[in-house]
Amino acid sequence: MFKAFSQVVSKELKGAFRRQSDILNPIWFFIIVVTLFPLGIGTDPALLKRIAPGIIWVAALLAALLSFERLFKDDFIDGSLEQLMLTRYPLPWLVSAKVFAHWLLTGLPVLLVSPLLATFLALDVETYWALFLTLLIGTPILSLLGAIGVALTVGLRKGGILLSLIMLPLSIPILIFSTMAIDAAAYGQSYSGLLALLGAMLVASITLSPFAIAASLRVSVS
Amino acid sequence: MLHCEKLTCVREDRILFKDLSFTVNPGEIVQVEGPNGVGKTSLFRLLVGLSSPYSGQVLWNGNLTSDDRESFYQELLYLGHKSGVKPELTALENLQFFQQVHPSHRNADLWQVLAKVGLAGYEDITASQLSAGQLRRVALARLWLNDCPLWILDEPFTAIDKSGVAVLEELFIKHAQNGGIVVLTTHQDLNIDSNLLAKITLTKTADDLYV
Amino acid sequence: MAFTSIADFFAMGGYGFYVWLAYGISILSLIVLIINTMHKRKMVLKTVKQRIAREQRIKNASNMEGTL
Amino acid sequence: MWKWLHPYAKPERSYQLAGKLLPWFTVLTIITFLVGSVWGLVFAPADYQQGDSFRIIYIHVPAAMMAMVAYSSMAIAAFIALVWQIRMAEMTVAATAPVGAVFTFIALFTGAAWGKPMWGAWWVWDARLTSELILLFVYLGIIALYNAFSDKVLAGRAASILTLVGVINLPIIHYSVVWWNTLHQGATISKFEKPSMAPEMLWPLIIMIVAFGAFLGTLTLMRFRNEILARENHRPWVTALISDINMKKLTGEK
Repeated sequence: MFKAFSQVVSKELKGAFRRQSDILNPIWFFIIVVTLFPLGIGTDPALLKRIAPGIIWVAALLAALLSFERLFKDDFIDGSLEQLMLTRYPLPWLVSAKVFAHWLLTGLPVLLVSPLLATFLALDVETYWALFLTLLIGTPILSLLGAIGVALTVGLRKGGILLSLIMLPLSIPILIFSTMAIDAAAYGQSYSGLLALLGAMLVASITLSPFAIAASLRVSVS
Repeated sequence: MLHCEKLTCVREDRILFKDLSFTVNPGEIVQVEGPNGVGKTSLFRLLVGLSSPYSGQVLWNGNLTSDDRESFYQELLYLGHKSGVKPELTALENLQFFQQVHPSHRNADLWQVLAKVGLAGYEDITASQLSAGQLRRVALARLWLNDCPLWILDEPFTAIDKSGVAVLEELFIKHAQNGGIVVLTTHQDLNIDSNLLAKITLTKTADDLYV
Repeated sequence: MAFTSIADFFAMGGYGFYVWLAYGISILSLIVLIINTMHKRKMVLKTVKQRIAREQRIKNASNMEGTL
Repeated sequence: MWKWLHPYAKPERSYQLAGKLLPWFTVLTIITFLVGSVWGLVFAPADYQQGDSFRIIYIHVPAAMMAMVAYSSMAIAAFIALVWQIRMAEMTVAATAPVGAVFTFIALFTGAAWGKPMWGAWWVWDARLTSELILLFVYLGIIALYNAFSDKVLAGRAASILTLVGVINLPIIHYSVVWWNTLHQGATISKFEKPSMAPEMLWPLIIMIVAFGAFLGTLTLMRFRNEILARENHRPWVTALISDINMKKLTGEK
């Protein structure tokens, strides 16, 4: 059971490292979008510091949206998605392996790059730490929710736009709670309550969304 | 033993076939015939459970396949039109993945299997550089690799030359003789002796049977 | 010699951390670039060797029968 | 037209030419790099205003300059490649891009490290640093585009076109950033213009600039040879080259 999980993850990673551009492009998009804001709005550090959490989170959301194409579309086209559905392991289990591999390739780099962006937006260490925690909990939720949207639209030809229409409303609560947590940290208040809420959402999506993804895959592959 | 009970398949409000029932016992090879577009592939996708029938059931060894998918897939090898081979990985890595995740002989030597399907020399280049015919052969290599009793093969002979077809037929006969079942579609006629081979012919139904 | 002692040299008039950080990262990235270039060269040579071995395998597989 | 250039259009000849030039460049790089940095770090007098933190100039300015030189040499190579269809020039574009990108990164990082003691923040939206940052994005765009194509000939042509488009835009980007900077930035003394330096400060800087230039040359030559090998690996002269590399390795005299 766990061997199959690790097999799927290692296959995903091996495939991704062969095509570096699929991993690096969303990250460059993330960095460039964040650097556009100071160029547009100006470089007054106080102003930048106030809008920094919103910028970084919206950019992370758009970068995640960009990177979802890779999740099921290629497997659907070359038929390995069908084969994945015909294994003796439960589909939700294998699907969560794929989403975990996808998070490693997109969510983790966003986390690793966030310190650089925090310096671009003149964030101090305290607020940055809150940003890092919300990203750490938030990006897996984005991957899981997005995977449901991708699974639903994988069969359609122009699924990209539809995916954003499906996924963005779902991710609004995450955006709100994270930016609230970061603002609380910026003013020195404790934000553990908000983090707990995000954590609850993470646990809920980890347990429930694989089944939703598996069901929607069965719908879109048939 | 594979049994289908009154299978009806509807594709975008068009009935492809209605109340199709048949039973396949171990040791039999079934060839599904019919003109293109009559629903052969849809039938196979119903048998395999990739899509659900409008009405009717598919039973494997007496119990519904959709009830306990995992144990049904434990004994099933399905090769569809798409090869299921990842273009970024090499043929070898693809086979290794199939060997780990699908029920197969653990100790099979993958290089030998690839040589068997005529891919000697192409094992370690990325599958994106292989031709469509070679990709199909990587998928066909799984026939030598797996130990599932039920084989459901959609057009296995496409882009395979005469000698290759003979090799595959011989493999099917060997598989049927030690208790396996092979269900396949092909346009060529198979020279397999009749006590092993059964034929199902799907005819174009009159199109007025709209739902 | 602009510095009186080695310790003074490393202190860099109080800015030691920044100067050495700048020099360190620059030298490091230059070395990484050199290593990457050499690695690329090794990879290219390896692919050529692999291609030669592949042609060899195709040649002596042509006389195998019983394959598709 | 350019009769002397044609023999080098043959990959093998330019591979050997690059091979002959390489040792000289490497030696030049090592010497100038050591002399320049030792002189700049140890012997040059400290700046009256910034103290010793100004020594970062000996890496920052040469890197920034060579980033621009690398880009302009790429632009020239791209122009030759597209106008005269000389494939060697496309390879130089592909060979120089990563080196230019690393130089820009070094210029950015040393600029930030230098800015910290002066302005108290790691990153300041200073006009020069911002246009360096945009130059880095342009470089990475070219590298990403080059790697996106599997067919290297198309990749080279696409990268050359993007380089030419970039070379037209870079001055525009630079001046727009300067105007943008004066609009938002308060009166920060941007210490990056080369202050009128005392000669004993200036000499190590010139040597370091030569060192970075030689380094650019060495690495571009090395990557240029890689590109030739990568593209011509079907040619017999490459397989011959491989076998005699093995031979040398076997006989241990490599």
